[in-house]
Amino acid sequence: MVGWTAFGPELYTCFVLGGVFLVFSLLPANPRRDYVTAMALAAVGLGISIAGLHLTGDLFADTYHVDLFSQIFKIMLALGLLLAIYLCEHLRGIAPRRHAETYLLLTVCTLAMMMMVSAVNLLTLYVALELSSYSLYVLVSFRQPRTGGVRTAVRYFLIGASASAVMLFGLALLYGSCGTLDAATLMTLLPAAMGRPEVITGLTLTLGGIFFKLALFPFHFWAPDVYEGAANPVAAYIATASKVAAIAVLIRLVALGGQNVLLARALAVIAVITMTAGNLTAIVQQDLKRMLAYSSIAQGGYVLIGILSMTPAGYASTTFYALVVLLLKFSCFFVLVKVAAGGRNVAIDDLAGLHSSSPILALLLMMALFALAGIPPTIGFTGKLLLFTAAVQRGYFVLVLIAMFNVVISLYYYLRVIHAAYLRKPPRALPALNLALRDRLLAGVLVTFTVAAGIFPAPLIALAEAAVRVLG
Amino acid sequence: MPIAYAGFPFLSAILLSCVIGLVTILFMPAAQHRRIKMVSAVCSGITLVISIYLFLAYDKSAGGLQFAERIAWVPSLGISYFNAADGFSLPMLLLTGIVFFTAVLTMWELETRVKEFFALVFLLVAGVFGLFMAQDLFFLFVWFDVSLFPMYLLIAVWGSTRKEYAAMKLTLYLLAGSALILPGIIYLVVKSGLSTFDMLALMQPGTFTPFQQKLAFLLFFIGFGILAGVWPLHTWSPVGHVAAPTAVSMIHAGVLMKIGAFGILRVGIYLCPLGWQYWAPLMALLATVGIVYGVFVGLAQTDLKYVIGYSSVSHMGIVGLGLSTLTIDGLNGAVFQMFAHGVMTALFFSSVGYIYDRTHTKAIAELGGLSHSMPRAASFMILAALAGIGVPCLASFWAELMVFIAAFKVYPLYGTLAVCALVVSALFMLRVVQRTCYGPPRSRYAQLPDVSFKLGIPRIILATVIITFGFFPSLMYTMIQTASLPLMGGLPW
Amino acid sequence: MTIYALLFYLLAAVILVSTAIAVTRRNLVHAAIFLVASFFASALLFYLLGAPLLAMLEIIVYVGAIMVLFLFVIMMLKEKPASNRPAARGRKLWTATLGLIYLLAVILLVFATGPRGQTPLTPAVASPAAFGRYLFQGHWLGIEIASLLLLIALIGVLHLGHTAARRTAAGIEEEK
Amino acid sequence: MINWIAGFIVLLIKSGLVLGILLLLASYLVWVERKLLARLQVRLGPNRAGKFGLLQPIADAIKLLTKEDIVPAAADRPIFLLAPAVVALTALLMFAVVPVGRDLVLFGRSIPMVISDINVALLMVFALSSLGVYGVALGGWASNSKFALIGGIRGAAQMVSYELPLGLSLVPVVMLAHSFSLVDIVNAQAAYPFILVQPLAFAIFVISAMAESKRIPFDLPEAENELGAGFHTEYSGMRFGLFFLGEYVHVQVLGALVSVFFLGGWRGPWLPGPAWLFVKITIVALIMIWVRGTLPRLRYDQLMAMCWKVLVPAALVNIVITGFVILI
Repeated sequence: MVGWTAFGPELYTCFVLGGVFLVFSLLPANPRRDYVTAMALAAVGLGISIAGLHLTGDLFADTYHVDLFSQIFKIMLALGLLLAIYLCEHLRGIAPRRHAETYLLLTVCTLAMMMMVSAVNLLTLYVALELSSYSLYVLVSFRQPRTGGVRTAVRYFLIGASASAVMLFGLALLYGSCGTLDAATLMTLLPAAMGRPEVITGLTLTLGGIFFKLALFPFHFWAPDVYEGAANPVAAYIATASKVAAIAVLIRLVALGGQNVLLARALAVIAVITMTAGNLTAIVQQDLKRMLAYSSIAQGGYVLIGILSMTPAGYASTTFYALVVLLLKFSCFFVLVKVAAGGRNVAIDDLAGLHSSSPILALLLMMALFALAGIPPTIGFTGKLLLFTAAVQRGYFVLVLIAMFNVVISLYYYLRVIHAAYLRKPPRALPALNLALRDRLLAGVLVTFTVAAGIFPAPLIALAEAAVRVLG
Repeated sequence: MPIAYAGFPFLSAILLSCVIGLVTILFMPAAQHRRIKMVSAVCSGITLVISIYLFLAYDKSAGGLQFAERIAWVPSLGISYFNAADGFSLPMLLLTGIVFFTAVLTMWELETRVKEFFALVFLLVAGVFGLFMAQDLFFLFVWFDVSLFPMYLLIAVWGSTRKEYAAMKLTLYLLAGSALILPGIIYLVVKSGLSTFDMLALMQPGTFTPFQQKLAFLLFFIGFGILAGVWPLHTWSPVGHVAAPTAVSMIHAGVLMKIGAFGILRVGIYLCPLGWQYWAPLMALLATVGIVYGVFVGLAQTDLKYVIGYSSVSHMGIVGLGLSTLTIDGLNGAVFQMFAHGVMTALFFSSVGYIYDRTHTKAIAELGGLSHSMPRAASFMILAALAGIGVPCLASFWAELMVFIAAFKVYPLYGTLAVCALVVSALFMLRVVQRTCYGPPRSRYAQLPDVSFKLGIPRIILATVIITFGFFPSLMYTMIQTASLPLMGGLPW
Repeated sequence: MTIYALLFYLLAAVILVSTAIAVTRRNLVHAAIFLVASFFASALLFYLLGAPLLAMLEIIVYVGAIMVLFLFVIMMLKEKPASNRPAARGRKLWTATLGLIYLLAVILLVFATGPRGQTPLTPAVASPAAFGRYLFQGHWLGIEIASLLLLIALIGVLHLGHTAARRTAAGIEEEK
Repeated sequence: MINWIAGFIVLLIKSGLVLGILLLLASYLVWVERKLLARLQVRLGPNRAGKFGLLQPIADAIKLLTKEDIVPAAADRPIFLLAPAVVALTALLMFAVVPVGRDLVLFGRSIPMVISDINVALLMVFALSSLGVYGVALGGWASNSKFALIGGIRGAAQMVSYELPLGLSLVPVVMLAHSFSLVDIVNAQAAYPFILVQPLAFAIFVISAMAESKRIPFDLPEAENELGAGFHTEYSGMRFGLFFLGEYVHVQVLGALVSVFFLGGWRGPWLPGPAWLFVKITIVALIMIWVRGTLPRLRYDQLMAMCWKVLVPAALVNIVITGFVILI
């Protein structure tokens, strides 16, 4: 059956990955076995997702749409899962007997996100969103010491629950005024109906649930606490794959409304507040993960700029930027996990002397941060250029100016990190970090890719443009 | 504008030479200082040789863009790798080659983190070269940022006085500049409706409305102006000069600040001539204030490097004044001044750097009588100071002369003020020279070695260049003329 | 006003009032009971709108299961006498502002949309079979996802419960 | 309009009849239980009031009604007063959907022999039975006494847990009958009662139903050896009577439900419908009394383990098998 082939990556993730770890979680704990299996299976999963790039089809009574757009995001998600699992090698923040469950939850979360990017019925989308959120709540609560993890998870859950309540209310309004939650039908109905207040309120509130995932104002408060309170690989996963999925959904939802000025204005306001608040607060952070969290918030603001252009170019640039966020945030967390002794959190000052203890990590960190700040010739710059070009094409020149000044602010705290890594003397001489060859290799690949994709972005851009063409 | 495509990609060869140097150094063991320096010298030498060759090989009678090379890069966005050189960029390329080569030689004695130092310098210079030859806005901006970022580490790691503060301030200031330039570029590209970053295509008259030109020019003027040290956005510059290690100061003051002025010229003036015309009075005002301010603040300084730093502000003011006159003479003078000031200031910093390395002080009050203990070092410094004053038969004399002639025609008041300020600057430069090089010899400096032959090479090269172009200004003048005449002739007013 | 409209507004009023009482009670059990009343009225509202199945499910799931568990927990925790200290003023202000904004928005929405929504919801008596067919044919992916969601929630609850059990055990040992 | 009024009158009559019979039966069920238990324990049981003690229920009622109604000082008064009513009310209301016989034709008008035939009747039974929890839990809590509270908590946990197998065991029945309506379910058993095809579901249902009714061996909420009288320790007079009444009405309702779901309801040869139903209810009730007299009380963890580890999985397996068979 053709239909089931199109569902291949999800089926694999669900039954093979999920099934194996469901079984493992019932067996006695064996972290090594779990890690190796997870790596192998996730790598195969990535392969399957890549193989499924050109699948298309409508499944499940047209609530599920497989197209190039969704498949590209699924590849990114599979990659995010693989990378997040890669970081779990020692996984000291989580008790050994929870490791299998950790992989299970990561897998289920990825599965949920894959469904999010393909779901074209808003109800399915909502349930998938909830599934991914709940997996993350539980993952966050696994962090040791238990009390800390649980407290963070509860806080995360409370904000998440209110965001999803807001989203549900929005969905109710949309359904009430349009009589359907099917994306294709909404696409024909909404542009004409966008003048009606209940419709625009409904769409905005619906977006609220995504704002939570992407940590945009006013649902951004959770990010720093959760990043800080979650185990490092989990935080990495939240910062990478989770964002990618949220971006995909946001694109799909906003694309529903056609080109609506009112909505664009609302998004513009949110973008400005989000990035300014994120960047300004990041300056005073001492904990690296908190800083990364605020920087993620700010990145969310930039993402919004691309989306609110509401043009194919804007969506394409956002798609491109999703990859940028995925790779760069992962690079930062990769360094963080390797530096963090015993799986604890890392203060910016702890990076002192990184330059001498591990030059390759220091280089990776610097490249990632410069790229996040949008310095050429990195992939981050290309991403920002695309975003801003799309926005200026629609006349949001002032917004771009504000965003650029935010970039300058962000550079200040990125430089603080680089300063710590390259210039600060450690309080006592640090032993050289013994990185495995594969770690060094990965770091090298990441650095190379960051620069190379910045210099030769054409194929990636072409892919992103092809992806959004199917949005219609 | 006529374009002559190159048979051999000389311009890319310059960049490639930098990249090869960078990569080679990155893969060399950090302990092999001497080899790293050798590689640096060879690669920078190649860039110098190519840039000299290009300067001589440029067909002045044909004019226009020559040695062009072009590859489509991201076709969907209209980005192409497009390099070419004209009468404005060739002097800059030559300048960069000279300063780069001499800076590498000047740092021959460096011992700390040698590998990273030269790697970063190569990265920086690659950006500078790239910017001077880029004809595509995208690449121009990329090179612009590439040339800025190594500065942070270069100053923060190898610098001296308040280095971390200076590095952070410099980086943030310059990045704030690029925060204006990038939106400006995007704005122009989008508004042109051509969806191309190709400057030649965007340059066509009538592409932009007057309002668009005014807005974009303002963005470029401020954005690049920060880097060019335009008053009141110059404050990063003296601090940065002082904190930076010698070679970086040389590159920084000698080349990097020129990027700013060159950016205003290449992007602002070429693409937004109406904006240039509109904002010229403001440019003139700021430039004059900069000249006067630089001189008087320089008077009050007690630190040798601060003196040069503020004199740089003043000299870059002259460039700005030249650009703001909207005349051929002004343009010629401005570009000539960029070249002359680059070489002169590089010499100045390298001699001061030598003195600092030996005496471990930059305070004017603590120095004195150096001409007794190290006569060669003192003479390089005196030559640089004289060039800075604008003594005839040295390169900067001609540059300043042309600018002032043009300024007197267009802005008599500003011109007068600037000339008066220059007279004052002559006084204070001479005072500095007198305090440091003459006077009673200090016993504690008596035993210090003079500039050795090896360390003297870069300084001799710089001095030679200053004197050569002082005696034969037409070498430079005719070159610049090939670009400034068509520019002024093709303008819409 | 038809009798249905009358009943509708009556039930709506009951829901509003009982929910309002529920959120203002300091006694948690009382709050829970008023919430139960609110659910009850919602169920009746469903019934009124022609969805008896939903009405029953609302009672079984919300009243019969969820609220009982709430009550169970409240009773187990032996609810401490609520302190009479008023909440921090900042928090009060914040909450009040949000509430006011919401209220204003809703009022605006009500007046802006007019008495009837543009898409008339045709009242239909949905038989359980029809409802089931609609749900499981049109939305079965969503249901599968929801079942996964429950699995995940179960893992989370087990984890949390385990934590609590361990802590109590440790506490008892410490006391010894 | 006439139609409507007539229907309303018929409804009132039906409700009144059912209510009266139920209450009467409840009181005599108490008598039967006391007599039967006594016999099982080789005693006589009540035998002073009237012949064979037949007037004992009336004496008890008078006693309860005239006793002082004590509300403990520390009790939560409104809830304390409300709780017994909830128990009795939910038990009584469940009977509203139980069909007692074939449609009656009176004056050319067909009168269904059920108070209310709604298409989600089965769910309504569950809804009401889940509401019954509140009576127990709140009664226990509102008394503000340790024993009552423990009883209430036990009751809540037990009833919520056993609702699950109770509901799951009925899924096959619904699958077979294609309807939630009890009338339809009874009609579906015209050929044969479901007990023949669903013996496992029957067993699960009966066990869970007994647990729902909190009777021995599942009477932990009121285990007198440990808790005094559990959740109704503090109740006296008619409020206690309401709990008491609720329990016995519940027994009858369960008997009715067992017969409706598995024993063919009012269907049966020779006798009229209501009589068959009465017989079946009586048999179930007698069995429950018999069990009470025979089995010891479970431990609490055994109670829970049986629910979650035995009954629920068994019921799920049963559903799967039934579905499989139906599909084939």
